[in-house]
Amino acid sequence: MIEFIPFIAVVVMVFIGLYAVMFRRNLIKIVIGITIIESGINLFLITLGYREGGVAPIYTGLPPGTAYPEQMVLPVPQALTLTSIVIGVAVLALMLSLVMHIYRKYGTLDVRKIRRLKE
Amino acid sequence: MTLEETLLQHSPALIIAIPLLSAFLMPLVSRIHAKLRNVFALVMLGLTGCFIWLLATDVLASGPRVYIFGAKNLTLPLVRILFEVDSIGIFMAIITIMLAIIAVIYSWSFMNEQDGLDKYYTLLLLVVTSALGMEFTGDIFNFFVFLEISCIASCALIAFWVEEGEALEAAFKYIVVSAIGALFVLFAIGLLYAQYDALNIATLAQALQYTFLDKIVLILLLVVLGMKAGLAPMHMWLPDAYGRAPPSVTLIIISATLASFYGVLRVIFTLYGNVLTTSMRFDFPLHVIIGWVLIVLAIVSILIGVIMALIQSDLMRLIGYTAVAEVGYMFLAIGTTVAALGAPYATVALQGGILHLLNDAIDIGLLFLVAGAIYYVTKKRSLDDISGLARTMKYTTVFFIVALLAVAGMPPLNGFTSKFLIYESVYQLNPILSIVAILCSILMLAIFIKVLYAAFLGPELPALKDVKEAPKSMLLAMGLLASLAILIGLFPNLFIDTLVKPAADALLNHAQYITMVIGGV
Amino acid sequence: MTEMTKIVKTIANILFPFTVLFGLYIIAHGHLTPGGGFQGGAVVASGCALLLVAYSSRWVFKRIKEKRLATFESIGAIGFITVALLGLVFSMVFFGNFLAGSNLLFGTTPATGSTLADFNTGGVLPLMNFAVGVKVIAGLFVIVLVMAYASSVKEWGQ
Amino acid sequence: MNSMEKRTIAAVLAFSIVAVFFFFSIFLIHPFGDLGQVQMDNHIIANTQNETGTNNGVTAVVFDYRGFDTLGEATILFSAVAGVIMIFRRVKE
Repeated sequence: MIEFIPFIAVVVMVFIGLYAVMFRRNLIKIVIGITIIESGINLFLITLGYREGGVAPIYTGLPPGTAYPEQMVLPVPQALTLTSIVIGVAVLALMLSLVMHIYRKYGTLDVRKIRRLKE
Repeated sequence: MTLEETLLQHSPALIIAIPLLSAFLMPLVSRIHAKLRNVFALVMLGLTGCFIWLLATDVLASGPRVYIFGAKNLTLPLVRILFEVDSIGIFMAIITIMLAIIAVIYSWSFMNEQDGLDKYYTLLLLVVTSALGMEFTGDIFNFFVFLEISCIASCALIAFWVEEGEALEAAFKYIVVSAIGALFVLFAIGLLYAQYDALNIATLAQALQYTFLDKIVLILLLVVLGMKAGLAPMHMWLPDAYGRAPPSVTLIIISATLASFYGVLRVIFTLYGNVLTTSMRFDFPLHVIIGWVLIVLAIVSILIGVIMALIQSDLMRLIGYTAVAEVGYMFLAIGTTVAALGAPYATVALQGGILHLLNDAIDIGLLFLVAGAIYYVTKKRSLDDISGLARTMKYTTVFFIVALLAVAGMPPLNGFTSKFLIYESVYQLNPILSIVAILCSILMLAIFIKVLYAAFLGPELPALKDVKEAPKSMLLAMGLLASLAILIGLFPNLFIDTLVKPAADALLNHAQYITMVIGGV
Repeated sequence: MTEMTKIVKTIANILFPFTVLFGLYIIAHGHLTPGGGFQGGAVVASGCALLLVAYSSRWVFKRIKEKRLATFESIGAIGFITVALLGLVFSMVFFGNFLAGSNLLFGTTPATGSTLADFNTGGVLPLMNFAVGVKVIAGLFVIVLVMAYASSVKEWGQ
Repeated sequence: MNSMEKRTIAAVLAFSIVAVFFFFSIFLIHPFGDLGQVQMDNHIIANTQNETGTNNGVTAVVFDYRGFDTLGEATILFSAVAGVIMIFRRVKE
């Protein structure tokens, strides 16, 4: 069980985010929920690349006697996470600017009062 | 090596690089002169189209091409990103670039009076780039990156008319749905990476063991990509987004939607191609389960699309719901193919589905352009406020009649050919499904006849007395799509033999896709 | 956003150069130590956001327009794709690392295993880091600036 | 109110389905720190220095091995900036 704790943290974060997106009625809270899901997924990716007792895959000032590749963590998940973080920033910026406009238009952030589109 | 060979060899990279570079250059170009950006966008898309033409002639003649980024030769294990262009990819690219060029021609007059046009053209080129990238890429994480580009750029374009609250709501709905969907795709990619330590689609397809995790990955990918393609029950964003975006943008978003549909095809036929015939519990092979699930959802989409279209009074939303129904027809064809994998009519269904993809782009696109022309001259969206336009807008009326006959599947237009192929093959699987599909198609005809009477025929409203015909560039864009619809309707075999059959074969022959990468070392 | 007090302004004045310097250091050493164009760009942009908070967004907006920042961002993006296209010209493949091992600019190949930091390595990677750094600084700053300025305009509820 | 209740029920249903999926999937991944297949990453770690001439494995992946993804990433930021400026284009004094 102990070796799955990081994955459980991932699942908990995704759940919290999904809960916020599905059951909260405030637009800002929905945006925060999406950000929490995204952090959970980033944690998931970075968790996949960890190797027991590994160091960062950087050769500058590597501790002498480190055997590579056996004692280095995987670089690809870190690169994927980096990409994912930047994507998250972009999505967040766009969502928040839409929320600002919606607030100016309707004067509220409540989903129930905004929904003018017919289903 | 001659110049032509060099260009051909690098064309997969250049097809992405040219629209991307022109998108980056657009803020600088639009500072020079306002009209220059239209010309610039058109020229660059035309150049991209030339490269796609060059690549298409080669791919259709001599099989898929692989392009590796950053290295000349393939080495195992595959650490670099690569593009793998086969017949279905190039078929999708042709549709994308065609819609993009027509959208830019249409925007010439349609967007003339708007501000913020440099950003508009930038984002438009970015959506085109992302759709092309999704269609060419052979790397699953790269696919995700392009999916995100298309999501963000389309969302900003949907909110182009920021003064309208509905446009903002549609954009917000779209980005929430797409962002969560994209995160699930990322989770699925993480699961695949954790098991096989690879991100290349061909490598993954070969290594796939069909474990429990792979089942979850399949479900996540199909749900998200099906949602992005507009399949019920997660189609809610589609009528809003289509109906509230400027119609030229809608044309581009259609191409992004079709790229997601292509993603569904790629996941089912290539990524899970090796394990499709694996039996799950109780002797149900995987392909039967996927096939029937897709068929049921497709029928639901068709019914929802047609029934909701029946009660709409907003013209663009009405067309949006029709688009949901058309997506349903495509999924019906794909579901039939997968469910009856191996039977002779499965190939016919796939060909019908792929041809319907092209026809859907043309017909729905033409309908939106006509609706946009009406909005441009009258500034009204509701069908109650427009009447008797046929007197003043003669060409637009003709184009609308072409589009309505095509979308309802009437001969001799393009919709007839593909829908006939779909009905024929679905009938062999289950006659009831085919009858439902035909009935819904007839209902669609009735809906658009109603629109024809309401908007174009009928008494002339005093408020619309000084309405003029749409400007020339809009007529040219609509004319191009209408002539394509007629051309495909009159000579369907020409298109089926040269484009659709190779595309269907490339999808069914997933072993070739894998050996092009793994075997080519 | 309204202007902050003199204390905040003074501290922001002191901190701003150090933040920018640290960000530029992270960008420049991206190929040697943890960091790179995105991370360093984010640090510099956060320094700019500090100015935005201390002085009002109007104050910043009067001095630098979002159009100019957007142009800078475009230039960064064009620089990135140009380096990739130069790979197409010089090593016959898009994204080719044509400088690595060439003994020209950034062309030294480091010894395998644990080495000291040699700035002159990495091929095109430092160039790409620099282009991305310019892009991210301008991009993030313009997002924050535009949103802050919009919320300071009267009709937006302030 | 009826449509609101329906919406809530659908949300609960979707939430629980997703929850079940995520919960089952995490226990089937390899345990934390104990990797399964690593051929691609080992290749990258072993060849970073002589192929890309850089000491930093992550930068090598970001800008060289998967440089095209980074171009896409830069494009995403670019499109977000373009979108934000476009959405706020009407903001005047």
